[in-house]
Amino acid sequence: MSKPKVAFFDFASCEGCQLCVLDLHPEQLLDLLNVIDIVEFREAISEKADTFDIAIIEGSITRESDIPRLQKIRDKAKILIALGACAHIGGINALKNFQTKDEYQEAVYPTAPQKYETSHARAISEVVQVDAFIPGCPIDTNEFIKVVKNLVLGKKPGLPDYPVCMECKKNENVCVYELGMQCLGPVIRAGCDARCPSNGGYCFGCRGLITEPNLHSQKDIIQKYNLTYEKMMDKFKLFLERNKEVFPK
Amino acid sequence: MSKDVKIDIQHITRVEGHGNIKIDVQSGELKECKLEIVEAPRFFEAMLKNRHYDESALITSRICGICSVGHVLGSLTASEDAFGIKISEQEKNLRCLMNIGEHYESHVLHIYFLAVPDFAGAKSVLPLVNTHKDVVVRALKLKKLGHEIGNMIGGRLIHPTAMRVKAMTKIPTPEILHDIIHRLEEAKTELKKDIGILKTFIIPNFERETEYISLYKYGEYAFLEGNIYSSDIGETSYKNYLDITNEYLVDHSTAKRAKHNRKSYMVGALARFNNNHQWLSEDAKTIAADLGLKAPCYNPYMITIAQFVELFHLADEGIKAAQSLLDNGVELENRKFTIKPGRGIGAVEVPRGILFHDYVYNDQGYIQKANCIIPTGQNLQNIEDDFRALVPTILDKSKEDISLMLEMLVRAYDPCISCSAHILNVEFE
Amino acid sequence: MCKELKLKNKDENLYIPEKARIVEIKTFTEKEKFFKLELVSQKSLGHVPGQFVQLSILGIGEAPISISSPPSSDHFFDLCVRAVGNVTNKLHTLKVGDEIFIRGPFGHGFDDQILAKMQGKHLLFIAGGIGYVPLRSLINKVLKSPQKYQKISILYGCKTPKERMYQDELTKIKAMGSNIEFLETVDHADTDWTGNQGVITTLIPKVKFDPAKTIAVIVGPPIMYKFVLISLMEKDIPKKNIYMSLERRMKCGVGKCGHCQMDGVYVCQEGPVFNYEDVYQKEEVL
Amino acid sequence: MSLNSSLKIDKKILLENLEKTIQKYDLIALKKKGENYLYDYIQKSKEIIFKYHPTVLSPKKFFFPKEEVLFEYTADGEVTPKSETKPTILFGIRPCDVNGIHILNEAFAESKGDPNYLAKKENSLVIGLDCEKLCDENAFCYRVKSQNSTKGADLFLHDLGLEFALTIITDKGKKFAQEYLQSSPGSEQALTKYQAAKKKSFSLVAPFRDLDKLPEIFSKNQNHVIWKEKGSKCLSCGSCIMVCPTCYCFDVADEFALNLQKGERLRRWDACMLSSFAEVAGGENFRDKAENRLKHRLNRKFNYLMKKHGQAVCVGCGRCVRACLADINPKLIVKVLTGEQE
Ligand SMILES: Cc1cc2nc3c(=O)[nH]c(=O)nc-3n(C[C@H](O)[C@H](O)[C@H](O)COP(=O)(O)OP(=O)(O)OC[C@H]3O[C@@H](n4cnc5c(N)ncnc54)[C@H](O)[C@@H]3O)c2cc1C
Ligand code: SF4
Ligand code: SF4
Ligand code: SF4
Repeated sequence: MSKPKVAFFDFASCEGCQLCVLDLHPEQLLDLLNVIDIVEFREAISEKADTFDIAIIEGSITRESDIPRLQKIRDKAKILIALGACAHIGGINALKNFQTKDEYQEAVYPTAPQKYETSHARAISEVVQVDAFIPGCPIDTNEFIKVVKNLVLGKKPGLPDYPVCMECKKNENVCVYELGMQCLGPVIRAGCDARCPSNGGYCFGCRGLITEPNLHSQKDIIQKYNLTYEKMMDKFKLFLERNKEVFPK
Repeated sequence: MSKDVKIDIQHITRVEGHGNIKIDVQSGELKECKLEIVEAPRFFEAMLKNRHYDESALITSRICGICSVGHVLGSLTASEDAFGIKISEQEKNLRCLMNIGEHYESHVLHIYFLAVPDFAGAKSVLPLVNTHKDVVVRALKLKKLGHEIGNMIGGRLIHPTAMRVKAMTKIPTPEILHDIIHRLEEAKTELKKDIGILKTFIIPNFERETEYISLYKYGEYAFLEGNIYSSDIGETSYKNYLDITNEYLVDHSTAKRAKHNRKSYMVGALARFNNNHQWLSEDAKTIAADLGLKAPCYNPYMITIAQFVELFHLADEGIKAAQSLLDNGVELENRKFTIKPGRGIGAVEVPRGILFHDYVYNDQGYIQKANCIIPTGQNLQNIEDDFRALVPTILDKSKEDISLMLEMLVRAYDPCISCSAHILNVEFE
Repeated sequence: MCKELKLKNKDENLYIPEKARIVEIKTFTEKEKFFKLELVSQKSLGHVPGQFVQLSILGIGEAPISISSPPSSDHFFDLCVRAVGNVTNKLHTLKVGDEIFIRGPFGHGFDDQILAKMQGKHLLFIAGGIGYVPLRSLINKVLKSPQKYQKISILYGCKTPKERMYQDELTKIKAMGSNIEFLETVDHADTDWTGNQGVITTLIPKVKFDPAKTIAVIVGPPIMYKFVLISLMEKDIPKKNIYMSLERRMKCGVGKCGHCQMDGVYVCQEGPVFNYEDVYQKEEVL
Repeated sequence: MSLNSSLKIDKKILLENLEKTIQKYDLIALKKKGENYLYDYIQKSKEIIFKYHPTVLSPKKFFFPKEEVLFEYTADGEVTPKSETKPTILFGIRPCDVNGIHILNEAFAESKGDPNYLAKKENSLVIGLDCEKLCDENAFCYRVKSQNSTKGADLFLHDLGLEFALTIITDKGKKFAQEYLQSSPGSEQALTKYQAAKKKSFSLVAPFRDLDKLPEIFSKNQNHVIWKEKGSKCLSCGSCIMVCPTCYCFDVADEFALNLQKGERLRRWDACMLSSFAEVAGGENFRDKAENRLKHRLNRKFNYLMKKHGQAVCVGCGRCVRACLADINPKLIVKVLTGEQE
C-alpha cells in the first residue's frame, strides 16, 4: 500500500481542529506518519505541496476570493475532507449571517466598514464537492484518526448517524432537560461521546443534524419542559445557520 | 553598502493563521516593511450581539483554538465583572489548572514544533522525528499533558465544555488531582532534559528596547487577575484598558493594531518576564539564570526562552493549585446569581500576552456591545518596528538568510494571527 | 433450584472465524466477481444449498454471503460477490492466494425435507440479478439428477445484459435436456441484445406449468418478490409450494445481534430460505 | 428453592463480609456519583446505597458491556479470542433487573451460546434485593409480574430492618453463602410479614389485563393507529434501548490499530430504534419508519420474544419511560392495545 499524500489547508477558522489533529500520543504520530505522508500543514511544517491525494480543509468560506483557492485544491485532490464544523456546516462563522453585511461590518470596523472583503459564511460543500467530513467544534481526535484510517483502508468514514442522546445515555447522564436546561442532543449527530452534556453542559449542535432529525418532536419537548420555541431556535443559530431544515431561507 | 532586496513571503508557515511579510530595500534604504494579515475577518464582536451570557464564552472561545481557554477565562471574567460575581478559591484553582493546560499545549507547540526546527536547521518537526526522536516524543507528551489537564478539568482543552460563569459544571476527583500533581512534577523533569539543547541554540544577537505590557498583581506572576502594567508608565486599572490599547487600523492587515506610550509595545512571555520576573517560582528563576535570560531583556528572539521558563513556573503553580484543592476538598458549587445590566471587563494573560474582553449586558443578560482585544494584534506593530530595526543590520546576508531571520522573528512572537484578525472594536462612549 | 449458566463447549467460540484461501477469481460483471475458495484446514464446508457464510477480511469487517456451489465433500466452495461496501469492495481487490476468513455455514437452506418435497415436481426457479447466486447452489444440485424432476424451468432477469452472470454455465444448462428450460430477460436492452426485454414477471406466462405440481423458488431484490408473488398467486400456485430466500442486515449470523429479525423470526437461523406459507402473514417480510 | 428454609443475616455482618470479598471479587452495587445514582464498583461497603433510586443504565452493562472485544488479530491473520473476566459480585440487584438478567441469560445461552456473555456470567454472582414498594411512578414491574422475580439471581435478600432474610436461589449462591456470608436460620414469620407488607403496598396495582395473551393482542394490532401516533413523535435516538435491561442487539465492527499491524473485532450496543438498523446494501431499509421501529421494539418485548421466553420481555423497570423525551411509554401503549382503562 503506497502512502497517500495528505495536505491540510485552512480558511476562516480558529485552527482548533488542526490543533486537535496534533493532539496525538507520540506512538500515534509515528504510526500516522507510517500510514500517510503529510506534505503540507502550515501550522506545523514549512513545506508546501504541489500534489497530494487527500486534502483536509478546515474553515468556512467567507470571501469570494477564497473560492478559486478552494477550487484549485479540489482540482488537485482525489479525496477532499471537511475538517470541523466551520468547513462541514459553516460553524460559528455563520452566526454573523443573521445580520446584514452592513450591520456586522459596521459593528466591527466602525471607522472603515467596507475596508475588508467579506461575504456570508458558507460550508465548503456549498462551493465544492466534499467526499468526507469530520464533524465537531472542535473535532474529536479519535474520530479524525478513525476517518483517516478508514479512508486509507478503503472503508467508508463510518460516522454515527444517530442522536447525541444515545451516547449521553451510555454515559449514564441525567438528561439536562430534567435539570432545567435545553439541549439539541435529540437531533444532533453523535460521535462526540456526548461531551457537553456529560460535562455539565448541553448540546448546542456543533456536529450538525442527523440525516433524519425529528424536528417536530424536538419542538414538543421544548414545550413539555416549559421552555420557549424562540430560545430553542436561538440555540440552533449558533451552529446551524446553513441548515435549510432548521432555517429555511 | 547599497543593495536591493525584495522579500515577499506568502503565508508564513508554522504560525497560527495567515500572515505575509513584505520587505523592499532599494539602494540600502528600507522603502517598505510590512507584516500583512490576510486572514479572513470573522466578525466576532458582531456575532456576540444579543447573545446570552451563557454563550459568550462558548462563542469567543472559537476566536482562536490555541487561546481558547484564554478567551473563555477573559470572557467569564468580563461577565463576572459585569454581574459583580466573586469567584471562590476553588474556582480560581480550577481555572489556574485550565490556564496551565493551555500554556503547556501552546508553549510546547511553539517551542518544539515551531521554533526548535529553526534552530536545528530543519524545515519542520517531521524530519526531527528521525534525527531527534526522543525530543519529539517528549514534546508530544508534554503537549498532550496540556490537553489532558484540559480534558480532566474542563471537559476538553480546546473549547472547554465545563467552564461557566461563576463556577465549573464539573469537578475533578482526588485521583485526578493526584495524577495532575504527579504529571506536572514529571513534566519538569522532562523539560530539564532539553535545557542542553536550548543552550546550543544560536539566538540572533538583536536587541530593541520597547514598551512591555502585561497583567500585574503585586506578589504574583499574574495570569488570571490584576491590573495592567507598562514598563514605561507603571500600573493602570484593568478597567482603563482602552487607554493602553488605542486600537487603529492599517491598510495592509485585517488585524487591528495597538499603541500606547510609544509607536508600539510588546505583550507575551517576554513582557511578562520583564515585568513580573521577581515572582517566578524558584525553579523557574534558576532555569532562567541558567539559560541567560535576565530582566530586562530586549531581544525578541528570547521570547521562546521566556516561554520555556514559564513552563517551570506554571508546573509549580499547578502543583500548588491541585494540592490546595486536595487539602480543601472539591465540591460542585452553586452557580446561581442575579443578572445585573452593565459593563464588565476581563483582562487575562494568555500564552501570547494580555487579552481583554469587554461586554455590555442588558438586564436579561444579553450582550449589547462587545469588544475583544487579542495579544497578537497588540504585537503586530512591534514586530514591524523590529523589522525596521533589524533589516538594515543584516543586509549583508543572503536573501534566504534574511527571509529566514524575519520569519524566525515573526515566529518568536508566536503570533496567533487567526485570532487577531477576527477582532474588532466597538467604541465606548 | 435453578440451573446455572454454563458454556457447553468452551472451544466453540461462535465469533471466531477460520481461514480460507482464494484459489480462483473470475470477473463476471463490473460489480460482480466469482471466488473459488478453500478452507485452509482442508475440511469440507458441509453446507446445504441456500446456506451462507460470514466472510470476513480482518480490519475491514464481515458480510453474509451465500454459498454458490452445490454441496460437496471436498474443501472447495464458491461465492459470487457484488461490490457494494466495505468488505465486498475490499474482497474485489484481493488476488488468488490471498487469505480471508469464514464463519459458517449458517442458516436454514434447502434441506433434505425440502429436496424430498421437490422430487417429481416441476421446479420453477426465478432469479433476479445477484439472486441467481444462492439459487445456483440448488440448481446445480438438482441438475446432477434432472430425471428426478418433472421439469426444471429457470427464469433469470437482470437490469442490463452486462449484468448477467455465469454465462458459460447457463449456456450449458440451456442445452442440457428436454425437461430443462432456461429463459432470461433484461429490463433495459442494449443494441446487441436480441432476447426478451421487460421485468422478470413477463417471463412467467411463457412457462407452462400445473400450479399444484409446481414448486417455485424465488431469489432476488426485495421489490421483485412483491411482483413475482402476485403473478404466482394469480397462477394459483399454492403458498406452500413457494420458497424464497430473504436478505436482511446481519451482524452475527447466529441469532444474537438482532439485525435480521423480522417479526419473531431470525432470518439468519430460520432463514434465509423460507416457505411462503410460513411467512406470508408475518410483518415486514416484503 | 422455596422460601421456607429461611435464613437470615445481620446487616452489619453482611457489610463486613461483603467488604472481605473485595480481595477476591470485584464488588458492584448501587452508589452515588455526584447527583447521580448508578451501579458501579465499590471499594468500601459504606458506599453502598440500600434505598433504591432508579438508575439510567441497568446492570446488564457488566455482562454485556457497551463495547467489548470479541477477538484480536494481527495483520498476518493470527486470531486470538478474547473474553476477559474477573470474579464479580453484583449486589443489591432489584427484582426487575434480576428478571432482566434472567432473560439475557436465556437469550445468550440459546443454541450455541455467546462465549463472551457466558464467560462473564459464569464468573459472577448476583445477589438480589427485594423492593418493598414501587420505586417511582414510572416503574411498572407489577404489570408484567416481575416485582417478585428471583430467577436470574443466585441469592436473594429481603430487608427486614436490622437484618436481611436470605434466600438461596442457585447452587452457586449456596456455596457462596456458606463460604462468605455467616447466615443463620431465620424466622419464617419475619419474612412472611415482609412479604405481606409488600403484597399490600402492591395491592392497588395490577398486572396488564390479558398479560398472557399479549402476543396475540400485539399480532392482531399490527396496524393500530397507536404506532403511527407515537411513532411520529419518536426521535429515533435509541435512548430507550440503551437503558433497557433486556435489549441486547449489537453491532460488530473491525478496528485496525493505527499502525495497521493489529486490530480488534468489537461489538457495541446497537439499537433497533435507530433509522439505519435494518438497512441493507442497495439502500433498502426494511424498517425505514420510526413507527415501524417502535412497533418492532414493543413486539419484541410483548410478542415475538415473549413467546420464546414464556414471559413478557419487558420487565417494567420504567427506564425507557424516564429516558424518552418523546414520552413514549410501553405501559400506555399496551393499555391502549388491550383496551384497558387506568
Ligand atoms: C443471507 C445473505 C446472503 C447474501 N448473499 C450474498 C451473495 O451471495 N453475494 C453478494 O454479493 N451479496 C450477498 N449478500 C449481501 C451482502 O451481505 C451485502 O452486500 C454485504 O453485507 C455488504 O457488506 P459490505 O461490508 O461490503 O458493505 P457495507 O459497507 O457494510 O454496507 C453497504 C451497504 O450495505 C448495508 N449493509 C451492511 N451490512 C449488511 C448486511 N449484513 N447485509 C446486507 N446489507 C448490509 C449497509 O447498510 C450499506 O447500505 C447476502 C446477504 C444476506 C443477508
Ligand atoms: S470547527 Fe470550531 S474548532 Fe474547528 S476550526 Fe472551526 S471554530 Fe475552530
Ligand atoms: S454535545 Fe453537541 S455541542 Fe457538544 S461536542 Fe457533542 S455535538 Fe458538539
Ligand atoms: S422511543 Fe423515545 S427513547 Fe426510544 S428512540 Fe424513540 S424517542 Fe428515543
